[in-house]
Amino acid sequence: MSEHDAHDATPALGTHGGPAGWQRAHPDAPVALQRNRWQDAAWSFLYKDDTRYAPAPADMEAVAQASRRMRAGEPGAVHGPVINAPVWTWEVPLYFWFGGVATGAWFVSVACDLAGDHRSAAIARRVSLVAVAPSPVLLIADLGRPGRFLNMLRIFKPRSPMNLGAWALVGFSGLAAAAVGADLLGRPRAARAIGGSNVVVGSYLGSYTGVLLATTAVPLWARSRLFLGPIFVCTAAATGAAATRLTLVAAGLPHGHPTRTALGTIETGAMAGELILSSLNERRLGRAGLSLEHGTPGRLFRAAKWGVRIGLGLRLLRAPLGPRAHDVASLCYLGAGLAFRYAWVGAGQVSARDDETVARMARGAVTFDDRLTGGPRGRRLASIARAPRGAGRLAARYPELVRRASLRAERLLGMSGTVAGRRGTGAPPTHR
Amino acid sequence: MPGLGASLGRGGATDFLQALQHADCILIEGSNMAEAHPVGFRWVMKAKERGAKVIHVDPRFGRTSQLADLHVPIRAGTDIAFLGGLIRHVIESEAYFREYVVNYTNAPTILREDFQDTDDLGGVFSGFDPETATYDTTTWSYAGADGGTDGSEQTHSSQAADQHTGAGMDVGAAQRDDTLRHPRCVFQVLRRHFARYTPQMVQRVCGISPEEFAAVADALVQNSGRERTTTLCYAVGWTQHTAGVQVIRAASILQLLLGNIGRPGGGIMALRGHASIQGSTDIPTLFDILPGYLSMPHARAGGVSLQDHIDAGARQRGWWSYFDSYLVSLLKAWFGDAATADNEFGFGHLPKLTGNHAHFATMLRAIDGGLDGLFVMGQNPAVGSQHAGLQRRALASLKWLVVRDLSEIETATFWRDSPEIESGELRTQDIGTEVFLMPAAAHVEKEGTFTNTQRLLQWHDKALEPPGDARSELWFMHHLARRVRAHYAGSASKRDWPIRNLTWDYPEHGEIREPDAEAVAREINGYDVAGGAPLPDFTTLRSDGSTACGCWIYSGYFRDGVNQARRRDPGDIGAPGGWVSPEWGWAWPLNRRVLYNRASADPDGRPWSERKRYIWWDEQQSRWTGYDVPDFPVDKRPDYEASRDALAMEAISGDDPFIMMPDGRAWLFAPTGLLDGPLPTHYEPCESPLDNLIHPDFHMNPAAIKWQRPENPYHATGDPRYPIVATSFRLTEHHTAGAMSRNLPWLAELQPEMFAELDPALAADRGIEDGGWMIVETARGEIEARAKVTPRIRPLKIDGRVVHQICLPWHWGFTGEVRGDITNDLGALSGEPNVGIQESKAFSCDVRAGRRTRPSTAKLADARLDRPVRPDEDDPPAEYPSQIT
Amino acid sequence: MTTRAAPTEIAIHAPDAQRMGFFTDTTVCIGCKACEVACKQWNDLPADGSRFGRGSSYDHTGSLNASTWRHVRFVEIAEPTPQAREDAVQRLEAGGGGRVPDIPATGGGSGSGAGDLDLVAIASQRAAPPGAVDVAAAVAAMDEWVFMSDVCKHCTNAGCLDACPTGALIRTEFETVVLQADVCNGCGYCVPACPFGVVARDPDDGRAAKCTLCYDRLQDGLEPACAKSCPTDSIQFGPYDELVDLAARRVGELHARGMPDAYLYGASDDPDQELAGGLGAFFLLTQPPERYGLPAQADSPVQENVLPATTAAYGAALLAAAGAAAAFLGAARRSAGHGPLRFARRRAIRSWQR
Amino acid sequence: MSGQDAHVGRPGARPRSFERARRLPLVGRALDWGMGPSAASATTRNAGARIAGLKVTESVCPYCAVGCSQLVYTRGDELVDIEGNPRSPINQGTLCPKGAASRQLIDQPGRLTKVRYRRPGATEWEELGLEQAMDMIAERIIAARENGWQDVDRQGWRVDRTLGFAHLGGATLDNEENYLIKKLFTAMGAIQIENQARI
Repeated sequence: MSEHDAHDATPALGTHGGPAGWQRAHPDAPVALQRNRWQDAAWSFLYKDDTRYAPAPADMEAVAQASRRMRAGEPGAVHGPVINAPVWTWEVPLYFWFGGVATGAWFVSVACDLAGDHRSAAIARRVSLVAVAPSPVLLIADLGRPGRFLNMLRIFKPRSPMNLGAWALVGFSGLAAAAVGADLLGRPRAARAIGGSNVVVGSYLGSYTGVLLATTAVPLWARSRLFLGPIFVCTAAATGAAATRLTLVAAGLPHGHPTRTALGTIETGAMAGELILSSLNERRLGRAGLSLEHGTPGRLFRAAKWGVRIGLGLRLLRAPLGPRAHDVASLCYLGAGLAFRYAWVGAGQVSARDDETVARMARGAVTFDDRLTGGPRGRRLASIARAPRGAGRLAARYPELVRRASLRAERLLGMSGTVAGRRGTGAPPTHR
Repeated sequence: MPGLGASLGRGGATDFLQALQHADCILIEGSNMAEAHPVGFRWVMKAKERGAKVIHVDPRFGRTSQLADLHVPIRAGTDIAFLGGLIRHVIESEAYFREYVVNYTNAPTILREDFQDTDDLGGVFSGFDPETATYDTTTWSYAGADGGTDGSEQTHSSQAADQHTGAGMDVGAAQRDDTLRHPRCVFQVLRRHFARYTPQMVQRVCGISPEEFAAVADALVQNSGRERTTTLCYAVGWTQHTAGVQVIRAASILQLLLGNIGRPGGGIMALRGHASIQGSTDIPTLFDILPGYLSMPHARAGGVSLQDHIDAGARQRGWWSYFDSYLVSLLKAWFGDAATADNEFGFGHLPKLTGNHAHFATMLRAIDGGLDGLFVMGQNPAVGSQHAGLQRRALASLKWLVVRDLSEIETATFWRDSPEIESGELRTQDIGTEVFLMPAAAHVEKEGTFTNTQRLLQWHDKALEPPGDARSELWFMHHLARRVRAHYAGSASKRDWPIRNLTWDYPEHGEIREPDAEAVAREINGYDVAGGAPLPDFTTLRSDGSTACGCWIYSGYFRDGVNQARRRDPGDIGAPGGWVSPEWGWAWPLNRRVLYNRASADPDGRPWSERKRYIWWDEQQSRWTGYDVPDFPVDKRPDYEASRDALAMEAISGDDPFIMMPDGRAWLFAPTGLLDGPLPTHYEPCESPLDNLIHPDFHMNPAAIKWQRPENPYHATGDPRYPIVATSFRLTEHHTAGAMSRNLPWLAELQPEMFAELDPALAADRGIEDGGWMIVETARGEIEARAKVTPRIRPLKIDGRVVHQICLPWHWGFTGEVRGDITNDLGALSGEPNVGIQESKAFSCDVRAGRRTRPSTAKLADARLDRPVRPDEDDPPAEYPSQIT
Repeated sequence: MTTRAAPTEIAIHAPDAQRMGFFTDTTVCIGCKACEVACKQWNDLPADGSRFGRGSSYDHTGSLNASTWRHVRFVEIAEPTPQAREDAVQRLEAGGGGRVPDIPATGGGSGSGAGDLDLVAIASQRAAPPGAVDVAAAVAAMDEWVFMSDVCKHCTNAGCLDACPTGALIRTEFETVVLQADVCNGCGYCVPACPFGVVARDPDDGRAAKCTLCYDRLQDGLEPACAKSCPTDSIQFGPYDELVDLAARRVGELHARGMPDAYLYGASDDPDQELAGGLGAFFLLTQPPERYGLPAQADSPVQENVLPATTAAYGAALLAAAGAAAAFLGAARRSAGHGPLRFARRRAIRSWQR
Repeated sequence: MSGQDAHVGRPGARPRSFERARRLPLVGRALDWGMGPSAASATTRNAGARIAGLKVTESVCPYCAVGCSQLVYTRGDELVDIEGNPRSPINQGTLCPKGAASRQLIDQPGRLTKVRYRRPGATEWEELGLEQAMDMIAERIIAARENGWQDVDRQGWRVDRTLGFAHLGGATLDNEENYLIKKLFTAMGAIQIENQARI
């Protein structure tokens, strides 16, 4: 018997997954021997006026003060778990990746159309349609109750990124299919028109995945909220361009064609952007970014970055190495994009289990910009959308702040190796 | 509970749970109330929020301590020393409630000249016979009162025979000194007796600092008196000791000195651990008493007649003067028309006792091959009884065993997976015990009454049919009786007379032929033999055979043919006194909720204070009235003066609130009724790492029962191999031996494993890690447990040395959803002299890190090789230690 | 006093319904776990096993999850600050003094024979070796055993409710947040969207599940199962406004009794400081929130982040689309212009468009 | 709640950006789309306590001795719910974890419904009919009674008893059951009748 065996107490009573039936045994009958309108609760209350439980009206200011005082400052010992880790499995990052490829390819198709390369545009549309095709499958496979996928479309709820994302997926797929259909039916103008309008939907499909992660309580994701969307868009553009490029090359797009050049520029630019944004973000994250450095997510993250670097290097060296080197670079980008997605999702799960970071985030002291901006008002979450005083000036100075933060982060990391480590160990827990 | 019985008159909690809310101070000691009685603790919390001070004295900082205002750690098994210190404090600081003490207790009564206290004799009272380790109690009597109990006839096992009765003592001739100055008056004897129990001594014995002691003492004193009351709450942490009864006695003395008995928010709250454990002593499944605390007859030369038994049991004065009516009515209930005055109502056919036939003695008999069969109903001795390893070996020696329970408990499967099988000491194929495991009905599948801790009888209705072949015990006994009676129907043998003539005509109903529980209840309540009408209460019982009553103290619970225990009207809780809710269920005796409540009024019948108003004399109506049923003749004027030669209830004056006692007073000093001394004295537990500092010559209670047998080895005092004090406790999440909780996944998951709580210093010393494994070892066995290293357990500094304590829950066994080692494998059989209760709340042990490498009880495997074969006589030898080494 | 949810957020309208909630007062909690079991009993939830944990005191079920909707936390050793630990060492070495309950070996008396307390020797090894028991730390934490019955907070700004893509999570007429098991498709988004770690997805069933504040019982005027069972009324159920008033009075009373650390978690603060806009189930605590596994501050992550994150993301996407277009147009212009490779490019374009 | 108004409108207290966005005319409403009545399912709209209209029986908790009153809701022979009886002045509707779990005590895994019988020396249980088991037990108790019978003890004093069989248990049984145990066994001459603990 291992030291901490779990005990499986096979359920004798009870069903998983929800409250017992909410149906009255007899629709119109009352509950016997219980008084209605919560009268029993009032009657049986122990600390009535004959006690000194809560005798006098309170000084509300003192009550509020006590609450704020106990919630301010350093958190001290944290007895987790504080939040639950996301339950998403391997399908989700893959879906993100496919969605990104589809979006990126669609952007490319529209650009091709604009540049007058309609043949490439039509192929790009098909790439996009093929890339979006597995997305619903993956999304459904990840559901706890796949049969209820359509419940996503039961309502239209702009507040929920996932709901909008589901609608966007449906809309995008539909429009993409329509555009490809138009292509096949020989209606290029219609296809172009549909393609143009689908950019609006596609822009959401390609970016909402970052929003989806950012709108959670997971420190890594929440505190990257301004970066995640752009990073994911970069990945989408790069992978979409790379996929399209490889398809076009396979279809015979000759070397030297401007589309091929443009695609190379897009994937390189986007990937470089992604690398820069990621590094910048990683450094400003401070303690919250630890989960990107350790364990499997850390390895994936490093692999992705190396993939990007290799791709960039190959592209720079394509003159001596020949055009095939560029194709390898495209493959590197595709692989790196996939690794980035897995790294981000996986690191979020680790981050959610890092109780101390969660606690520190709630106390408004986790990333470096928290400290530089003096922390949010009232120790609120730094990332709250309420603009602090002087938000305009802050916005103007934000890049500078991030730069300084990064420098500071590097110094700190260089000195101690960790940032505000978990009681000296530095590593976030990998299991609970 | 003779501790309460010998002090106050009745062996039941003097109080009820809702009354706790009116306490001004609550001392919880020997109980882990918040964990073992969470709903009862509701009323402690209410009291606390009403301003009461809650004090918890316990070795372990538990969930009760967390809610208490003050937690005082104490060394397990030293409660008498602590309570004795409090008694001394109350006396010496003159903080006692003088008017109450003088009028309501026997403090002024003058004792015989030849009484000698422990101080005079170095640790024992006069009358001690070292040969038999028993007392002759003659000298403990009041001066002038002739007779007294014939101590020479007492044995350990006759326990209850005289404990409530004080038979033969003529208290009418007793003298009193109301100034309390007479050197031989009880008060002065008490003062001298407890003079040794100074705060310094308390510190040396219990490990309680003088500051902590003073904090408790001040709280008790400040919250007692006319205006305020203090309640004591206890459970088996006080009783399961070789001096357990005397702990309760000490608590009674303290409460009487403070004037807290019989008053709202006062009293002594005995917290029972099983739904109807009070009921199972009222209607006893105990060997030495008959229903209603009537003593079982004892064999004597020339036989014992009904009159002999009545003479031995009845008192001339007080309520026990009606002993004969109760006994005869019981015999009429059992033997019906066959019971006549001519045949002594069948009394002669009752089996007679000659010694100790309690649980442990019986199991030892079984080991020796002297017992054929055993019925176990709703109990799990293979886990829950002291020295469980010995219990299981006893089960293996039976010819047959009938176990009735809801699930497959350890007692039923000992032949398959007990530690003894694992160790190879026993082989399944060699165990000849035939086992019947009978499925039992649960509480919602049958109807009947529980008697809860506050002596409250509550009827539970039947909601469901039991599943399959599950049946109630009522069904089982009824249909067993049917078969047995059929077998003996034609017998002419004298020995079969009781079976042939047993009244047994309970109507059956339903498909499964369930006997009618209400019919049984009516018999318990009693009826008029001629007309069959239910009796209104026990005052109508007669000794001429015209009434029948199965349990006199329950008489009245079917008053007017209405099931009083089934009443469910809480009343208006908010009205003055409405919190008593007298229409909810029915409390014995006569639906009195606070016992001895005459004492809530002063001798003139006025409430001691407006704040503590409860029962008072209403001059206009010329009767006692109040919120409760008066525990007093309702029309006896407070100024009634009993003449010296009055008998029965006539002898109880209008200001004598303790009507069960022959002198109408509570007994600070118990001249009769106890076998180990008239006053509580500190003795060390049977197994202790420390010497008795108060009476060095007598380590443990000299009258306690010990079984010196190879399978029951004891630790010597101060044995360096066993330097640690262990105590056991209950968790909220489990129930007793776990049969009703370990199988329930909802509960099992809350506390999945056996653990031991120990202090960080001990853990550091032994290299034990929190959450890791550790072994607890005694001479009987070794068990493994998870270590819960916690600052909540504190080492104590006792007389210059550090004493570590460990605390063990005892809910796990080898079957069920969650399993673990059995705490009771550690303990030895021992017995309190009055009731024979075991000492499971304090024993010595050792701990080490790691897991055990052999089954828990393997170390005793060899001890049994030289056991005797079937004994030639009935009683196993109980050897009494005269000197403790 | 709290930001009340606008009526459009309420999915079920009832004419005289008002906000109902829980007030959990940990100062009267006895840690009995009746709430945990009563909840499972009423909602027919299975036991889900447990493990005996290191340092988890009497808590073996860990945390709230899909089949544990009430969970009692036990905090036994609240790791002391270095200063508190140092004080404890000092007290030990002094062999007495200080507050009586704080001395591990009581009965020692002041100043006498402190040297023979082996405790001191152990405690004085100020930095305990790894794995060993830190006695001094334990002493400093001696009486800090706290119990707290955790539950869904029924936030005013509920992250799970905002996140739910299917509408399975709704706000009811009692302004509680209820998960409709017949709608949920198990997308799992609500799990990380809860800043309190309440919602979880059942691994066997696939749906998310959490406390409904006994929505079915409320319909028939019954108290929620946990509040009903609570032996010491630590869990109090009632109209939200009344509960907040009572709770604030309670805090005032505890302050007056010399417990300045008593505070409300989730109610009575300034509206803009309120946790998640105010918690429908709020708590009276005496230790910093992290001791109980609670965040010091929280809001619906969706409400906090969705606007800026979407703006940034969508903006970046449009930028990317524009960038793609620019890249193409740039490439096209270059191919149209002069240069050594322009003929090759034109050849390529012609061959491709053929 | 007079004291609280002071906080509202405090300088610096501004609604959060989300709240501001939500309050924007026209477009702000979109943030509440999908959260109204359309989200509620039919089950939710018709929700109610499943014990409404069920038969109720009043019982008493079988665990400790406090005597908490329980309400037992049943549908025919199906046990649906056990909860505290709010009318009881003792527990006022509350229960401890054991009392709250008592439905599982009835429907526990491994609840016995058939007699199990183990022959001497056997390694396994066998199943036995109830009537047969009762007959066998009656035979054995009679034999044990006769085997252990004593008219007089070693000193020659009359005892009229049997030491052949003993009984243990009773603290969780009903008084009526204990009464029959004591009555029958005493009439049979047994004296070794004991229960859970001797207090």
